[in-house]
Amino acid sequence: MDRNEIKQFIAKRIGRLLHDGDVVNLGIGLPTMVANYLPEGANIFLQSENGFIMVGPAPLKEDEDMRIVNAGGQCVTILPGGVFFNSATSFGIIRGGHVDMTVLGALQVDEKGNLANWMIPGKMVPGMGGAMDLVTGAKKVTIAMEHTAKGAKKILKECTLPLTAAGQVDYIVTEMGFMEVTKDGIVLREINPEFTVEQVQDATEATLIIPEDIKEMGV
Amino acid sequence: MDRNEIKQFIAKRIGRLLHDGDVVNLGIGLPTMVANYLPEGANIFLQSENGFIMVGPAPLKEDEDMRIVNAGGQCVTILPGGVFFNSATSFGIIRGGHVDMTVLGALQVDEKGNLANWMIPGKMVPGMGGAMDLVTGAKKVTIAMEHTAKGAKKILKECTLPLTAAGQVDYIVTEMGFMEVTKDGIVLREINPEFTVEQVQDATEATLIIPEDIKEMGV
Amino acid sequence: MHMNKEIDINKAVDLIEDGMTIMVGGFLGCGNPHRLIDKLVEKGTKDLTLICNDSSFPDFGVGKLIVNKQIKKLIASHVGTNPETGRQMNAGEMEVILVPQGTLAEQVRAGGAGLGGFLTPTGVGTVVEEGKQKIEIKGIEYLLELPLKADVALIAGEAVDTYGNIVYFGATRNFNELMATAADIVIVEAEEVKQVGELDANDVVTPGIFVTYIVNGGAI
Amino acid sequence: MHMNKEIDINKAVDLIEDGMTIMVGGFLGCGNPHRLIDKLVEKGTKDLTLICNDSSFPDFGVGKLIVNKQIKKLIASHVGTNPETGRQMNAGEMEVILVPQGTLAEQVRAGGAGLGGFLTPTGVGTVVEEGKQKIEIKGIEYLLELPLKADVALIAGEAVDTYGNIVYFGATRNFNELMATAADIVIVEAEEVKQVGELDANDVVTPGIFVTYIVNGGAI
Repeated sequence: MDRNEIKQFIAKRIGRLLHDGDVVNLGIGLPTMVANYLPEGANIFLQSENGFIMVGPAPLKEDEDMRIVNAGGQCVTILPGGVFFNSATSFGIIRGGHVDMTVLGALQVDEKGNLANWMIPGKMVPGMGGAMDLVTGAKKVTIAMEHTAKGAKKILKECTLPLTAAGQVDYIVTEMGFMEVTKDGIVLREINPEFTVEQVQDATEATLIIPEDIKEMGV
Repeated sequence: MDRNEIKQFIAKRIGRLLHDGDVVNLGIGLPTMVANYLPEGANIFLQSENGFIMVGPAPLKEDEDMRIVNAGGQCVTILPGGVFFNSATSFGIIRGGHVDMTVLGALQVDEKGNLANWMIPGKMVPGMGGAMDLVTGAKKVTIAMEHTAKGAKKILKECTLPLTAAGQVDYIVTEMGFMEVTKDGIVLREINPEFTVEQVQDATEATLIIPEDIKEMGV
Repeated sequence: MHMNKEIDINKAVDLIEDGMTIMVGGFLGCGNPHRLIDKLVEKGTKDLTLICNDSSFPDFGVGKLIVNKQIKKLIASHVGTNPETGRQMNAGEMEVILVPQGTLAEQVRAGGAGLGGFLTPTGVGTVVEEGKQKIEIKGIEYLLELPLKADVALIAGEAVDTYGNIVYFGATRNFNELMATAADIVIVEAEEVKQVGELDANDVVTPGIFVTYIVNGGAI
Repeated sequence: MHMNKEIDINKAVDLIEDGMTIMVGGFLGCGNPHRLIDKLVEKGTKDLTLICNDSSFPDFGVGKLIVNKQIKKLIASHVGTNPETGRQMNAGEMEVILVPQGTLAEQVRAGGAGLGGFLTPTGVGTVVEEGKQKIEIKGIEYLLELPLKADVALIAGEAVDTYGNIVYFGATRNFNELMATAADIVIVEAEEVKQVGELDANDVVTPGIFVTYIVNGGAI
């Protein structure tokens, strides 16, 4: 798989985690691609933390309205039934547990469900934006990322970068597999048949729990 | 003065405390009558703590809309430029210092600016409603009441009833005079010429401070 | 299914079980969901904890629940307009917790917004501070007040689309907008049910994601 | 006079003095009051503390204030879209305090609503908790976050009547509604100025009592 195929593969698998009626917040980048793979016939309510619900697809160039942008600052649309609100209401929705799932990228994630995705000391300090609230408040937190970064492991025993939130991650989806963070550690629920369990473990610092009924990661 | 005249007299004096552009919350009963004596030409924004600003006069019977009531539950109107909002916003306005003056009645008020107006243990426990927030949050708190209750003194050295708020009262207006609560005690700024200073003091438990330039309480 | 939340009023009110905590929007009856309340009186569901601004009047809105002795515990800011509330309270038949109105509103909002509490100056130096943590910030004392949540919230909306987006009218909004965020099950009584897309996305006050079921009240 | 709050943009921006704390609504430039910002860049007022969700882009909205070196201290949730912010931060030329976006929104709201603070679970177990009081409520840890206020708030409104009642459009609402409650002087840049009574009392989002002055921006 090339990098684009990897991203599509990950986004597709996450799409299958969603249910009719779910309120979902998708981070920028890879997570946004999940919008292309929502379960058929299901109504998924995409929330944009800058202040609305029912994000629709990007408009045609000539229909762009700078007053309707997503959390990445890109012009989008709002679907019928969508609602605009202020940032306090938006984060009341998020922190109050009214978002069923948030999908975000990660720099590091560990077997305790800790997540680091907002800064690299001395290098990159973009700020946490809404990520800390999303990871703390959403009912389920799903990490969408490539399994390693230029060979460096990202799924660790313990994050070394400053955390975004402690113990909040539920699922990790990479091109290698679909993992669930449990109190016993990270369980490899599904594996991409292009890889062996050994290969996945070799690319992972945390010790993966391999269930007897491990499934093939279909999409 | 009969009781109605007394109330009108008090309401009129309080009307003169208001300035163009003031946001004002009037309690039920006597305080509501202040609305009839707003300074001419001034725009006073009356707030109703149940959720709107720019309370207008009662409508004709046939125009009554049960969806537009004041904090006393009576049908009123909203003036052009008025706005409806929820109770959290309403009390954000109140507690956040955006109300210039609140006018309320009192069971007791004392020389420290303490106010008791929400319960008599063992007798009457209606609840504080919005009074505690109003007295705590408004920039100026004005007490509108008859000077005594069936002969019993109400302006005390120290309140004996459960407090509505501690140290928040700014002005006390009765049929006898216009008083200001200062850190030194209660100053009788104006006196109704129908009474002597001695008579006002006799009707008051707190020791009144009588300034040299005490004025006649005009209306 | 999620997309049309309309439900029969009987089924809606049957979701409320004996002993549950309910929030009911409204202020002295204005903005009470009257049909839902009447149905709840008819059902006779009992031992309820009621969170409402007030107990209205004996024959109007939530006041009827008090008169019908369905309330075990009442959390409100004002009960003076319903003599039966005072009687039951003094007779020890019903527990009543009186809360400043602004604090009550903020507690409900905090419940819906996932806050663990908030600091308010209201009630400092009064009986309201009893049993509460006091925290001083920059020389000013505040009470730490905790959030409120409910099993079921009964909401009165003016126009409601089938997703549950709500527009309110006039002074009926009061606690409805807040309570719609703070309960596991949120039932809205709509004066008028609209199709999705009929309400302006800029004017909707309560996003439909908060609403579980809609009862079509029909125009008064 | 109180009844028509329109003022010339020069007079409005002159109210901002060197060293003041300003809040500016907007999210990556969407909902920034662009004309007020451009005028403030022109004036060159300096040593400002800026409270804004982000520092936008170098050539768009509040980002220009950073590039023009008018900001001494920035309180924001995200600065990644403006490289000049990172440069000044790393060079020690500007102090930057990064705050989770939901906490920032709530801090501004608390400032406007007279709350002494609030408890949020966001940031627990991260560097955000450094120096903050932690309070446990029912077994869950929260951070006590404090309110934010400003000397001047610069707000972008869509339709604004001469009392200052504001209606927003789309995603421009974001922090504008909150910041309009939390400053001593609130200046709103209106896309369109309306006469009193033209806006529906049920649809107005920011009551005019919060607004000090209106600058007529005219349609884009």
